This record gives sequence, structure tokens and C-alpha cells, in this order.
Amino acid sequence: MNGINFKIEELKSALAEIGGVDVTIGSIIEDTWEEAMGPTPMPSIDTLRTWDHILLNRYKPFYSPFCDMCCLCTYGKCDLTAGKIGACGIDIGAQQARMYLLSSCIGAATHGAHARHMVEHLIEKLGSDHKIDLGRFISVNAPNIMAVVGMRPERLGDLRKVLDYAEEQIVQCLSATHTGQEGSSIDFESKSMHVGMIDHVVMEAADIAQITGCGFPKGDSDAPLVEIGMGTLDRSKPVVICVGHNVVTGTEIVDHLMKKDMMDKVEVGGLCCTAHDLTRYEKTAKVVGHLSKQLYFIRSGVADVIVVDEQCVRLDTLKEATKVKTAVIATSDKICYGLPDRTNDPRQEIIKDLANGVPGALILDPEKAGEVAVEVALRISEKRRKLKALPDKKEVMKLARDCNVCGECKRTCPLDLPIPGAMKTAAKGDLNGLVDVYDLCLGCGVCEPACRRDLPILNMVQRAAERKVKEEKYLLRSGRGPILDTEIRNVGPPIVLGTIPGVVAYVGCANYSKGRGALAEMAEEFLRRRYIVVASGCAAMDIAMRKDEDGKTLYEKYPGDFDAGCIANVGSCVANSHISGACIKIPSIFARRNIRGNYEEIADYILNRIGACGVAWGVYSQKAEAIAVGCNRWGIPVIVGPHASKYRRLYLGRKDIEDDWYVYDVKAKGERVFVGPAPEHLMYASETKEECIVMTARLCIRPNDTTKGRMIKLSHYLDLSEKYFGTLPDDWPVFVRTEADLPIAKKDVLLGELKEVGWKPGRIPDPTNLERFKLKWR
Amino acid sequence: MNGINFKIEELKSALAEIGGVDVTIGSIIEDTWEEAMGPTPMPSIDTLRTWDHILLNRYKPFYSPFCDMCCLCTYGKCDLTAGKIGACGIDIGAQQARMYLLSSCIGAATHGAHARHMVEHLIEKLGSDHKIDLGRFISVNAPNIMAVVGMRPERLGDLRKVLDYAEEQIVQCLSATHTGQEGSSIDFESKSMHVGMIDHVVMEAADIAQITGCGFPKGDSDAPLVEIGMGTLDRSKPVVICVGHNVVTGTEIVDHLMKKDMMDKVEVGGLCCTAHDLTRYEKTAKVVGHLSKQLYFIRSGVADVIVVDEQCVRLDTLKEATKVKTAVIATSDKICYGLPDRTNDPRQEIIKDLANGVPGALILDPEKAGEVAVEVALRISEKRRKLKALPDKKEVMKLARDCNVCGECKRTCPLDLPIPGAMKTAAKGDLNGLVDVYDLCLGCGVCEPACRRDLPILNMVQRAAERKVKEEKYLLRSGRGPILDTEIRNVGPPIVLGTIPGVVAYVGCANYSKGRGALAEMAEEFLRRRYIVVASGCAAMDIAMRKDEDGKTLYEKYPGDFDAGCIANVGSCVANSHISGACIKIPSIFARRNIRGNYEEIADYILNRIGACGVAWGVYSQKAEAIAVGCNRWGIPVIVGPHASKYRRLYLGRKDIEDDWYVYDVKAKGERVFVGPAPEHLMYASETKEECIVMTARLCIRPNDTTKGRMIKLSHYLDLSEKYFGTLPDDWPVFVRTEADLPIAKKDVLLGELKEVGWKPGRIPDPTNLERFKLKWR
Amino acid sequence: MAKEDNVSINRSWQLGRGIGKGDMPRVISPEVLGKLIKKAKRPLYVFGPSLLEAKYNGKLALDYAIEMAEAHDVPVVAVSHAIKGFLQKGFEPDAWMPAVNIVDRLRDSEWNGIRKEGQHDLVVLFGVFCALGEQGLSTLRHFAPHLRTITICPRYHPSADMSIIIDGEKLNKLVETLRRD
Amino acid sequence: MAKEDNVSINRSWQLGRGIGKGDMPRVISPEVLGKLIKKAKRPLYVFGPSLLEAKYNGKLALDYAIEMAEAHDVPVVAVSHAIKGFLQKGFEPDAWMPAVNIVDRLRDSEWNGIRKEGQHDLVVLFGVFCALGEQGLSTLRHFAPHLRTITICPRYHPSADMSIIIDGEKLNKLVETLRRD
Ligand code: SF4
Ligand code: SF4
Ligand code: SF4
Ligand code: SF4
Ligand code: SF4
Ligand code: SF4
Ligand code: SF4
Ligand code: SF4
Repeated sequence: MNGINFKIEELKSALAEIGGVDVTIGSIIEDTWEEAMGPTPMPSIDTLRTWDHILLNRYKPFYSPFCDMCCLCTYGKCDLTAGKIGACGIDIGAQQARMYLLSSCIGAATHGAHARHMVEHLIEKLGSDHKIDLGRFISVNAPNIMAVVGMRPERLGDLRKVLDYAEEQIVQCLSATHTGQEGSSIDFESKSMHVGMIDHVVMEAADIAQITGCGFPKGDSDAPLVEIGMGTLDRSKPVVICVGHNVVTGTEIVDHLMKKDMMDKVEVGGLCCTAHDLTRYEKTAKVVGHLSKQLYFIRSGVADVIVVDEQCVRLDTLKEATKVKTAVIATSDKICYGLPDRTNDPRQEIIKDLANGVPGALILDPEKAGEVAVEVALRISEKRRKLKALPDKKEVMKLARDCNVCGECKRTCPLDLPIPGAMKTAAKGDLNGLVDVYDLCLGCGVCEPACRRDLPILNMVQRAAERKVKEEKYLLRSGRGPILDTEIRNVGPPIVLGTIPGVVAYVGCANYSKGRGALAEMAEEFLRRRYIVVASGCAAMDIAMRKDEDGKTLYEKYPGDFDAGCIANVGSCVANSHISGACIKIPSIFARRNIRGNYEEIADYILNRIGACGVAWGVYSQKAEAIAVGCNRWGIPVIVGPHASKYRRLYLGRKDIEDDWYVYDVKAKGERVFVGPAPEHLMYASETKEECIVMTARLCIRPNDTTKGRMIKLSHYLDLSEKYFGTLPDDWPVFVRTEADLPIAKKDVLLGELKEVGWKPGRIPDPTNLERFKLKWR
Repeated sequence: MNGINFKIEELKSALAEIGGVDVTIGSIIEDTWEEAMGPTPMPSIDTLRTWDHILLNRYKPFYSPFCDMCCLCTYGKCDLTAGKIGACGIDIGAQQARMYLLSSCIGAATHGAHARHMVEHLIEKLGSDHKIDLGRFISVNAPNIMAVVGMRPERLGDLRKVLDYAEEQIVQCLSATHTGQEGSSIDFESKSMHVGMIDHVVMEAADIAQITGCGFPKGDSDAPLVEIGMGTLDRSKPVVICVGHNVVTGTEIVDHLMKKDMMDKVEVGGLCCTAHDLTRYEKTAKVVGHLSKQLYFIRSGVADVIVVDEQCVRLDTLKEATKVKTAVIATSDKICYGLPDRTNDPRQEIIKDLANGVPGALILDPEKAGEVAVEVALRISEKRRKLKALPDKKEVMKLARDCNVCGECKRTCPLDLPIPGAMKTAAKGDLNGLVDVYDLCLGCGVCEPACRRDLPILNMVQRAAERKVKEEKYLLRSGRGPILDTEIRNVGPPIVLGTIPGVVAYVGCANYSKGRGALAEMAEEFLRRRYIVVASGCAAMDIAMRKDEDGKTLYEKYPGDFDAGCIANVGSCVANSHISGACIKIPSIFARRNIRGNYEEIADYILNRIGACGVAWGVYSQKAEAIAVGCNRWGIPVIVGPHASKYRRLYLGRKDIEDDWYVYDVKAKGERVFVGPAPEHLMYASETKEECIVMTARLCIRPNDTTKGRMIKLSHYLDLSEKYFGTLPDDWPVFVRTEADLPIAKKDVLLGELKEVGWKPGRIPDPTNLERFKLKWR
Repeated sequence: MAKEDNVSINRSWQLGRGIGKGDMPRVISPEVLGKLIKKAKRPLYVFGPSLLEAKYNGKLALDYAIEMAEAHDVPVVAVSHAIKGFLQKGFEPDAWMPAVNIVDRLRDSEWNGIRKEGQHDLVVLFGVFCALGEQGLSTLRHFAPHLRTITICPRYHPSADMSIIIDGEKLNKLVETLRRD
Repeated sequence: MAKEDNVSINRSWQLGRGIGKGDMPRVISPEVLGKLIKKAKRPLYVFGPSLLEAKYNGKLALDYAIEMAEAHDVPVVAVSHAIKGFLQKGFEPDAWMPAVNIVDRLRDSEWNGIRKEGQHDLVVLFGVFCALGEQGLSTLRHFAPHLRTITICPRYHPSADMSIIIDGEKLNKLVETLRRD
């Protein structure tokens, strides 16, 4: 295809000769992908509506209004309680669906804007012709993009076309949230699914761009183990910390230190996904922690310089950092904090100002920001070390005596944490109550302004827990990136047959209902049972933050492959696209189905054949809303934690309604055949980790399971139910199609029970939910 | 420049020869515009931040929280009352700014999605090479696009590039609303301004596309007078009504009727902006009314077929229409109502189904939808005519007796309308109370579900007011589209000198606080005083809906030019871009300033020299939020009605703080000179029409006014204040720079008063707020 | 303006400035709750996993729940892993399922109830995690006009129709009331 | 868990499920209002244009307002075109300005008050259009901790610190209280 390049270059120079004319050549795709184009490349809102309605007909939207009101236009506030309608005619169900759509649009836009920034930055640096190279074991390099957009991106410049398409779709979906647009909750849901699908596309674009452009691990199951935890930072060195999700400036910090040969003289670390990506760039960088550590960490005063980029950064960062004399450098137009734009000022001036106590600067040139961050830290770390950021223990006790045990803090706390009691015992000299609070605390900080005595609750908690904080040192396997084609070739068959009982992905943020550690516990349960475990984002960090008796984290105990009994940390939030991507790669690589522009067939494949289940235990964000519904459209169920019921909407199946669980059997002339509630839900909120574990096993069951596969899945399901619920599940018979499905160990007992309930054998179909395939695949 | 075209054609065929390769040449701009490129083509979020901060430093954001809570993520609900912060660290001010940004993004996305649909539709129909031709009197054909994007679109295809850019920017801005992004309210505002600016760009793209592609009037001040009002429809004919903002299907309805030569046999009309655009396409089409007429009209049962497209359509349209057996055809992927997608079904089948009582169909092919709409109306109108949609008067009285005067309806009504009293008198046989309700009613319908006696309040009101409804027949001048270069050449000088005292634009929706008619009253006040009056959207309709004693509307009494004492209806909502456009054209055409990619200089020009003021009396929508802040960034102040205080944010100047009102005087070596509060506010909510009138006159005052201009402006301001406030304003001396500024008639008295307050003469500067120009323009 | 339009009402100037039902507690006593349960046609207890941890007057909430169930015949759904606690205590609930599943069935007016005797008309929640419980109650409030909801919790739940704000004494009183006659 | 954490409180299980201050009326009597005005250091009346139309006991609200102003010396800001009504009645307010302007100044702790005697500490709103008034009160509630707001209106305003729900009788009583001593 060199001929084309040549001609284009020729054209460019030819045109350039003609003066005064603005010429850009934007979107020439050179595509070497030979797969035939499917029916739905670059789908618009309505293209996949039929598929959405198939899903939504089984998995009905379940709405939990978070407010009775709508306040989105000046006719409001409108009271939508029960049967009432708003001044625009909307009802409470449609309003919840609309809010979910709005949030998903925000989520997809956030990843989209991030991807755009990353791609344009790398194009500027490397050129739009820079090859997207994910290594020799990855040829299906962008499964979401390939299946949705219908192209295989080969060069960075190709991603522009992907983003152009994605941005158009996000704008289209967002427009539907305007007053007086969509009137049906089902169609709002369909639009949420659409923008959720787009979200995976743009996440993928962002991550393959940064992998290829920044040299991150390329699906490396042996990615290095890196340090994580509040206790990992060597406080004798200058400390530069990046907070957010966009690692561009972070890489410049590392580069600057490398250039100065001082990487070992300065502590570079990160909070939230930027931290993941920092370690993907440079393995000696440290992960301080996830979202719920931000406020604690800033307050600790350990950082000399905090560099914020974008997303999930506490909005009071500048205010809080200033209190402990930490310099703040804002580096993204998403977060400017009202700071003066110093992008074009001389470096030395900015460095001097920040070193002299100017609280912050906005620097939109990443290279300059990187240098300034390092130089400022080098200059101020010495004198900052004397700073006392937290009250000492005596002071904590004294402060605690001010508490009048009014209970306002507890009532405001999203977790209802027992602060008043802890204060009371602290006042008497026993700080253990405060330490207990630390274990569960989300670090959200809302208790403090609620306190009528103005107690610095978090600082008291942090000092009380100081030993714990110092001991927070763990190992995390750095984000490996996508799943290899070779891995897919290995695990594709057992996944589809069911003999690998499931793929469980722990993803999302840190808004837990009951402390941390739950994720590691859940993950280990499935690792021991040889499920494939995947992790990303804050969840991947959280899993690292628990050691066993031997002082080992799961990442040390289990390999990083995408394989049974392994745990693969794919990376930061945008790497979530590799999880949906792995599901898409199975039909492509193992089953040799065309994926190009072929959304419905692939989603139908995943829904019926791939026992994958996402667990987003602490999700709080709009990005996570988009990711979840994007998974759902692909046929991947998602379990969320209890707080996520505030997303306002779930997709629940009704296993008690038999009619909902029929599919077409391709090998029986398209006959409708009952397959049971497999999977039972598409988006489901679990109250406790115990419930979540049992439900995870259940949601990995698929119509296509072979008897051997079903037997394995059922035995885990039954076993887990007995372990956590103290009894067999009440619904297991519905999953038994033939006696061979029964776990061998319990076979006799179970057979007896089956007879009692009048069980009749069923059939293992070649399942599809798409009528057009009911007689024959393609 | 023909050379380029040739070369591109050559390239295309050269590339086409290489088989198997997907080649598109998307964004080659052929631009014949010779103006030099300014400093800020295609600005991103941060590019114009400095300008925003200049504005926001004078016009400080004023927040009126509409809710104390934030419920945007699952950490919430967070109580942000007074000093509290949310779990993400946000405070109540930043939250309001964030909500405004979110709304503006929705607004810009809505226009953007609309523009994209329109442009792609017309390209499909006419080809991307179709010339954008706005007639020989318009060469500055896209002032917003030219000034912001930095290109002059010449062909439909050029608009794609505009929309690509706009969509990217909307996504960038939306992403900043994600939890944990921007932390400063000022920077949220700057982003709102950015997306508001983009909103004008996409509105312009949409309107110039449809003008050129559908043959709308091209800046025609003599555009035809068309019929408007609920009483204009001939009920003996079949009736097809289009509701929404996107006229594409509407044009197909007209085309189909033309083809059948039956345009006079069927009533074609519209509600909301689609109605505007229908009459721009075909002058015999009728405008039923604006937003607040929708529910009344649907309930009346007059329509045989309702075709909904997008935006500002009541969400209960399908439900309500079904009750009166009106068939509904949904034609946009924005509004699907859960209806089956019949796009690919045979026409006859759909027609048969709808004629036989199937309530609705989704038809995404406009041509097909147009035909089906007409054919269904022809088939069902006969039998529908017998239908009794409203209770008769006896029944109304009987129903009214059921009312227990509980007051719930009144308490729910956004206008606190006296329904209970009206019911009580109606029960006694006097329906006049209900008629009074009709006059003020917004037709929002929220009173009905609030009624514990389930009274069909609106139907009772409509029947009571039936005579009024029938008499609602007025004339509206159809939307003329943009302002001509020639008009600008005429009025540019007097506007900038101030001798035309102002340009007042009545725009926006119908969420009034006190009935209709106010807009016409306000408009006439300024028409009589020879201001230039402009109108658009629902406001333009509302102005038509009042006749004087001679039965004439303002459109009949005053010419449609963009000139002193004339009223120019520019058209539908997207035509609002021609109002900002006219302000941009003045520096371009009259003052010969470069506008290309030259945002700040032009905005500075407008702020200081063009006495324009937008009045959005009944705005309710997110689109209107975007439009308003888009005007503000251009330096155009906007007055909104009292309900719009629920937009949560105003930009208020403080005339009592002298320091805020200095500018650089270019003709005095950049010295800072006091110019008074001109204009005083950028976004301001007025409580009453009286207040609005006086403030409009005040907000037309500009630093650049010559003495003659200032004298004229002051005399109107003083006069209006005396008329509506019964006294001179208390702040007039601040606007007097020299004695020559004083209105001649009152000169002596005023001079005396000036002496009393210790007035000192000032200077008339060559004003700029931009430091870089303080010594010299460019 | 007629006189009726000027009536003084002791409430927000416009409906909808608070949440729909306002933030005013509708709090009932154990006696009233007892009576409401006995009067209901098809009441249901929904007992959640917090019962396994919470204590009132030193006694496990789970024990109070079992006493309630045994005092007066009302079907019990154990949610989440609460089932384990009940079984360990030798009490067999009528069913167990996740909180969202039972709410999903309760909102369906066609559902036949836990004992297949018809949809329930009164639901009493005890021991469900507050944030999730509140959301579920919100679902029922909007979409299940056929039933009334009551929470037993140390806090008042605005989305419930009624709340009883408990301590050990009140729980004892409740059981007592249920046992009577 | 300490005992203190289990206290029963008769309020929403979590702060923030209603609007901040809840939907509970903080309604006061004319006598209390009168006393609050007299006790305030720098009270202010904000009188809006609805006074020109509303009647109580057949008497124009504007007349009550003037009586209030004359009964006890409190500065008056007439908002919007209310000024015209006052002037026609021969009453000269201290100032007139749009509602948003006075709110804008009141939220500024540096502002020196209508009589340049310092920022006000109590603001009484009477006759401002409810929707706009509520928004303005919301501004003050969040951004003007230095002052208290009271509305005189036939409806209760949740964003005000206190409301008096008026009819003619109460207005008379208020004027009476203000006149006393
Ligand atoms: S969008 Fe609809 S429900 Fe919401 S405030 Fe506006 S009119 Fe009311
Ligand atoms: S910071 Fe911790 S203790 Fe405070 S409210 Fe948040 S979660 Fe509760
Ligand atoms: S709010 Fe403050 S004073 Fe009250 S219990 Fe909590 S820590 Fe103590
Ligand atoms: S939807 Fe959220 S912001 Fe709006 S009224 Fe309800 S709680 Fe407040
Ligand atoms: S976005 Fe912030 S303020 Fe809003 S609910 Fe989430 S954490 Fe609370
Ligand atoms: S329909 Fe009219 S009367 Fe009814 S609530 Fe709306 S504005 Fe008030
Ligand atoms: S709500 Fe119904 S019953 Fe009550 S006053 Fe209004 S119309 Fe009459
Ligand atoms: S002016 Fe407002 S209501 Fe009217 S059509 Fe435009 S956005 Fe809709």
C-alpha cells in the first residue's frame, strides 16, 4: 500500500504550492483488513435498536428514583411522584431512564475527550502515520472499534476517524436528553446502550494509543509488580504526585527525571488511574492509592507537588493542598481551578513562583509542566519536611474532648460510620475507634463540614491510624493491557463450552458499602475455583491492598495471564475496553465469526456463549455508568454494589416468568427452546459481598454450556451458595437440562430432589436470540 | 482556485484505481475567502479563557441554587447547603456553574445533532458540492462560523468540517461536568461560554443549510405574512400537523401534496419551530402556535395526523393523541416513543394500519413518512370529524361541581393560577373564570394529575374558552433568515454611533410568568421608538398573537427589515444565530475588521460598540441556556424572564462598584477610562415586563456611543423609566459624559440635578477591554 | 380572584420544592405497627442481612425478627445472606432472594405473592442496608401503588410510607403487640 | 459500636434525602415577626410589584406595606415597578432596584447597606414574584450567612429562614405590633 502514501505526499506538496489556501487531508483510511464488512458499521442511534429491545424485553428496566423531582428546565421543579407527570409530559420512569442516559453521555464524553487529547498529543509527538503496534501476538488489535466502527486502526491517524464518529454519536445521544425529546423509557435505554457502546470504543482508542505511543506493556502477563499504598513513599526524597486519569504529564515528569538521571532521587507516584498508567510507563513509579485515599493523602502533606490532570480529582485539591503548602500544577483544560494560565511563561519564573509559595499554576504544555513539577519539588521538599500537617496524638485526644456527640457526622456519612462513639473513646485516650473508622472510611470528607464543633475529623482519624497508614505497602501487577490472540485461542474453547466456569472482571471505583478487602476476598474465591479473573482501575488497586498470612497479595500468588486461576490487571479505566474486547475476540479468533461492523451477531454470541460477568463493587461515576451499559449491550451482565442502586436503574430478569427465557435453537430449525435464566440479570445491585459471590457464579451460566461445562458451573454455584447462604440455592433445578449437568459429588441427592419438583429434561441448543439466524448462521 | 478542484479530482481517480482500499477525502477545504487568518481559529476550551475571565471579572456569576443537593453520582445525594461540600469536594457555587454547563452542553448538542441531521440529509439529497447560496446580498454568509471556525463555508460539504469541530468541542465541554473535573466556578463558566459559542456555530450551520437546501427566504424582509393561531385551521379538511424543530419531514409532506396537486385540500400546519420552517418552505402552511399550545391542541382532536420530529415536543404526545384517535408518526431517532420501526415496511401496509387505529409508527425515511402522513389523514379525517374530544359546556359545569376546592391544582401550577375559584364559579354556571385561566395558562398540564377529583382541567378550560380559541387567527411574517450585508452597511454606522438607540431581540420560549401579550407590548414600545427589533422562535410567534384595535399585528404594522422601527422575524430557534451573526457582521462589513478566527477582537467590539440586547422572556430550555451564554461571550447582554432564575446562574454587574467600569482608551495611549455600567449586566432576570422594558433601554447603552447617540439612548431610558416607574432612574447621571449627552428636552432640569450630585464630565473613549489593543488596533 | 385562591396553607408555596412527600417523618409506634400488620390482608416481612450484626439491648436483631415472625403468622423473605443466619437459628423463611429481586416482584401488580396467595398489600422492611433499602422503597413508592411500605430501623426512611424508629424497647413492644390476642 | 452511635433520632435516616432544610415549615406569627424586626440591628424591607395587585381583606397589599414602613423605621427597597405604586401613594422608599440587584448586594458581605450604615442582618420580603423570590432567597441562604430572611406571603417559602403565612388579619396584627412602644 505504499503507493497510496506516496500519492498523498505528492498531493500535499502539490497543494502546498498553491498559496493562501488551507488544505487538510484528514481521513484517508488505509485498511489492510480483509474481513468482509458486516451489516452495521458506524451504527447510529437507531441502527441497533432492535437488539436493544430484545435485551430490554427480557431484562426489564427497574427504576429506583433518586429524587421525586425533575429540575432540568425552568418549568420545574416538577413533582413526578407516582403517576404524576412533569410540565413537559415526562413520567418518573422515563425521567430515571433519561438521567441514566445523561450520565452515560457524560461518562462517554469524558473518555472521549480523554481519548481525543491522548490521540492528538501522540500524533503531535509521533506523527499520524505512527503505527499502532500491540506486538506480534495481537492482530485483532481493537475489537470494539473493529466490531462497531468496522475498521481496523493501523496508524494513530486512523483513530481520529474513530473519534469523529464517536463524538458525533455522543452528541446525538446527549441531544435526546433535552426537554421534549424521547418519550419512552425503553428508547431512552436503547440510547444509553448506544452511548455505552461508544464508550468502549473511545476507551479502546485511548488505551491502544497510549500503549503504542508510550510503550506500555502489550498484553504482557508478566508485567512488573509495582509498589502500592500510602506507606510506599520514601519521605526523605522530594515527592511529586500525579492525580487523575491522563498520564501525559506524568510521562514527562519521568522523562525529565530520566534526562537528569535522577529517577531514584525523587519519588514519583500517582493516585487513581494516572497511577496505573505511570507504572505502565515506568515501573519504579508508585501507586499511592485510589479515589478514597486522595483527601487523606493530600492532608498528610507528604506531596511536595501535586500534578492534577483530569477526572475523579477532588475538587478541593487546590484548597487542601495550599493548607499544607503543597504546590499544585493543573495540566488539563478540564481542570483549571481558576488558576492563571502560565503555559507561555518562562519555566524559571513559574518554578520560582511556586517555590516561593504561589499555590498553583495552570500549565497546558505537558513537557513544561513535567519539568516545573520536578524542579519545584526539588526546591521545596527540604523546607517542607518540617511541616506538621496532622495533629499529634495528644492533640487528637484533646480535640476529641470537644465533640459533643451530637451525631451529625454519622448522619451525614454515606456509610453511617460510628464517629461519635470513636470520638468519645478517643477523648478518654483510646484511639482504636478512630482506627476502625479509617478501615471503612471512603475519605469523602462530608462529615467535617457537618460537624458543629469544626473538628478535623479526617486528620484525627489519619493520625490515629498512622501505623496502619505507614504499613500500607503492597504489590500490584502493573496493567498489562489487552488480551493476546494466543490467550484467546487457548481459553476460547473452554469458555464457550463452559469448562472454564467463567470470566469475572472486578472493575470500577471505591465507593464501597463496607470497607475494603471485600474485592480481594471475592477475587480469591474465584481464583481458587479456576475462573479467569480480570481487574482494572480502582478495583485492581483495591485487590492489591490485602495481604495473606505470608504477606502476599493476590498478584504475587496468582499469575497475570488471561487464563483459569489467573488474575490479569488490564490497567486503568480505559483498559476496561480490553475486557469487552476479550469477549469480542473469542467469536472472532476462536469461532471465526466475522466481527467487522457485525454488532448484533457478536453480542448475541457473547450473551449466549461467554460466561463473563463484571463486578463493579464500588462504582460511583458517570464513566462507570457508561461502561456498565456498554457491557450490557454486548450481552455481558454486571453486578454493582449497593450504593450503585443510586444510578437509578437496573436491568433485572424475572426467573419466575418462564416465557422470558426462550431462545431459537439453530440446530433444531429455529425452534424456541427454554434455556433458563442464563444469565438472570444484566445489571444487578448486590447488597453484600456474600450475595455478590453467589450471584457472580450464577451469572456465569450460559445457554450454550455443554453438560460438562454446566456441571462445573453448577457445582461452583451450589457450593458457594452452601458456603455463604448455608443452603443450596432454591433455583438450581432450572439450570439442569440433562442429568449429566449435575455435579457428580452430589448427583444422587440432587436427582432425588429433581424428581420431587417434577423436573423434566431439556435440551442444549445452538442458541440465538436473533430471529434472522434461527435457521442458519449467516 | 480552479486548479485545486482539478487536482483533487485527479487524486480521487488516481486513488480509486487502487482496488480494495477504502478511500475518503473528507475535509479538503476549498476556501475562496481572502481574509487573513486571525489568532484563534477553531478555539479549544482554553483558547478564549482570558476573554471569559475579563467578562466574568466584571459580570460576576450570581448563583441561585435550584436545589441544595447534588445527585449526580452515587456518593450522593450530597448536601451542599451554605458552606458544605460534596463527597467529591464540590461547593454549592461550583455545582450551580456545573449544572449550567451541563444544560448548555445539552442545548448545544441538541442544535448540533439537529444540524448534523439537516446537513447530512441535504448532502444526501443535493450532494456535498451543493453551493451554499444565500443570495447576492449576503457574502458574509456565516459570520459565527467565519469568526469562530475561521472558514467561510461554500458548499454543504464544508459544513461537515464545522460540525466535526463543534462535536469535538461539545464532548470536551461535557466531559468537564463529570465528577472530579473542574473545581472552580469561574472555569465552569468559561466552559459554558465556550459551548454557548459553539451553539451559535451549529445553529448557523443548520439554518444556512436549510435555507440553501430547502429554498427558504434569503434575508427577505418582505417574507410573506402567514397565518398563525389555533383558529386558523379549516376543520372541514384533513389536518396534518408537524410538531418540533426539524422540518425535513414537513417539507416532504408539502412535496407530496404538491405532487398530488392537493395542497389546498389538506391543512398542513405546525407547532413550535417546525411551524416556522414549514412556512419558510411553503407560505400556505399554518402555524398553530408555540410550546404552550401543544397540549391544548392535541386534546382538541383537530389533528388527524401528528408528525413529531425533535425537540420541545410533549413527551405524552402519543398517549394524548391516542385518546382522540389522532395517528402519530415519529420521524426522528431522538423521539421513538417505543414505537415499532416501520421504516422498511411497505407504505400501503403502514397507511392501512394507521388508518385502522394502530396508534403510531416510527418512520425514519422522511419521504415515506411524508406520504404516509398525508395518506392517513385523507383516509381518517372523515370519520374522525364526528369525534367529540372536549366536554360540552353543560358537562363542564357539571364536572366543576365535583371540585372540592382543595387548592392542590393551584399549588402545583407554576403560575399559581386561580383554578379552584374558577371551578367554583363554573359550578354555578359562569365559565369566565376558566376563560381567564386560559389567557395565562402555559398548557403544561401538571395541574391535572394533582387533582384528587381527576378533573380534566385543561379540557374544561379549553371548552370554556372555545370562542377565544376559534378567534385565534393572526398574521406572522415568515422567517426571513439572515440579515443582508446591505442592511448592515446601512445600519452599522448609526448602531455603532448610537443614533439607532439599540437592537432588541425577542427570542426564546413560552414559559411566561404572566400570560402572553407582554412580548408584543414590549416590542411595540421599542418599535415606536425606532429601535431595531428582531424576533425568533416561540417569541416571534407570541408577538404575532396580539392585534391592535384595527385588528393588526405588529408584523402588519411594521416592516420586516433590519432597520430602525422595523421588526425582523429571522425564523426558528436555529435562526437565532443570525442575531449574533448580525452583530459580528457590523465590525466585518462596516468597520472592516477582520473576523476570521478573530473572536476576542470582535467580541470586544460588540461589547463596547453595539447596543444590542436579547430579551428571552419565556425561556425554559437547555437550548436557550446555551444560546444565552453564547450571546454573552460575544458581549451581548440577555434579559430573561423571572422563571429563568431557575437556570441557577446570572451574570450581574455592580454599578455601585466604580472600579469595574474602566476600559482602555485606544486614542489616549491606552489610559484606563471610566465608562459607566454600559452594559450593566450580561445575563439578568427581570421580574416584570415594566422592569424589562426599562432595563432593555439601559442595556443598549455602550461606551462607544457618540454624544448624539448617548443623548438619544438616554432620552429613551429616562422616558421609559418615567412611564413605567413613575420617576427618573436613580442612575442616569453615571451615563452622562458631557453635557451634550443630555436629552435636549430635559436638559436644564437634568443639568441642575447633575450639579447637585457633584457630577464631573468624563470622556468618550475609543474603548477596548483587551490590553493588547490598548495602544493601537491590530 | 376568588376567595378560595387566597387560602392560607401552612405548606411550601409550591408543591415540589422539597422531595415529593417532603422530609417530614411519618413515624409510628410499635403498637400502631402491630395493628397495621394484623389488619393487612397479605403482609410480608423482608428481613435483611444487617440483622446478623445489629444488636438492640444486647440482643441480636435477628432474634427480634424471628420473634416477630413467630408471634403472628406473616410470610418472611430473607434477603441476601440473612438466610444463613435464619437457618442457623433453626428458622425457615418462606423464601430468600436478593433485595432487588423481591422489590422487583413487589412492584409487579400481577405477581402472586410469596405464598402464591396474591400480591402483598403491606411490606415491612427490617435489616436492609439503608442506601439500598431507600432506593428499593423509592421504587415501590412510585411503581407499587397497591402496597404500603414500613421500615423498622433506627432511622426514619423518607421513601417509606411509614417508619418506626427502633430501639430494643420498641422492638420488644412490637413483638408483644403482635403476640396479643 | 458505641452506644452513642445507635441513638434514635426522629429524622431522615440520612441527611440529604430531602432538600437541605427539609420541607418543614418554619412559620412564625405576626407578633414574632414584629419582634424580630425591632430586635434586628439593620433590618430591610424588600417590597415587590405584586403588592400593586394583591388584596387582603379588600385592602391593597401596598397599603399594608406602607403602614409597615411607617409604623417602625426600617429602610425600604421597592423592587421592579413597585416604585411607581409607592410614589403614587406619596411614599418614598429609600431606594428602588430590580430584585436580582438587591439580592446581589445583600449577598456581598462588604456591601454597606441601603443607608450606608452597614450590611443588613434581617431582610423581609413582601410582594416579590414567588418563583423569582424563592431563587433569590436560595442565593441568600447559601451565600449570605450574615443575614436572616423572612417572607410575608400567603405561602410558605422553604428557602427563607422563616415565613409568615398571611391574610388580612395577620397583616393588621403585624402593623399593630410594629407600632407598639
Ligand atoms: S424537563 Fe420536564 S419534568 Fe423536568 S423540569 Fe422541565 S418540564 Fe419539568
Ligand atoms: S470521610 Fe469517612 S467518616 Fe467522613 S463522611 Fe466520608 S466516609 Fe464517613
Ligand atoms: S459532628 Fe462533630 S461534634 Fe457531632 S458527633 Fe460528630 S465529631 Fe462530634
Ligand atoms: S434531581 Fe437532584 S438536583 Fe434535582 S431536585 Fe432532585 S435532588 Fe435536587
Ligand atoms: S458529584 Fe459530587 S456532590 Fe454530586 S453526588 Fe457526586 S460526590 Fe456528591
Ligand atoms: S396547565 Fe395551566 S393551569 Fe394547569 S398547571 Fe399548567 S399553567 Fe397552571
Ligand atoms: S385540585 Fe381538583 S378538586 Fe382540587 S381545587 Fe383543583 S380542580 Fe378542584
Ligand atoms: S423557542 Fe424555546 S420552546 Fe420555542 S421552540 Fe425554541 S426552544 Fe422550543
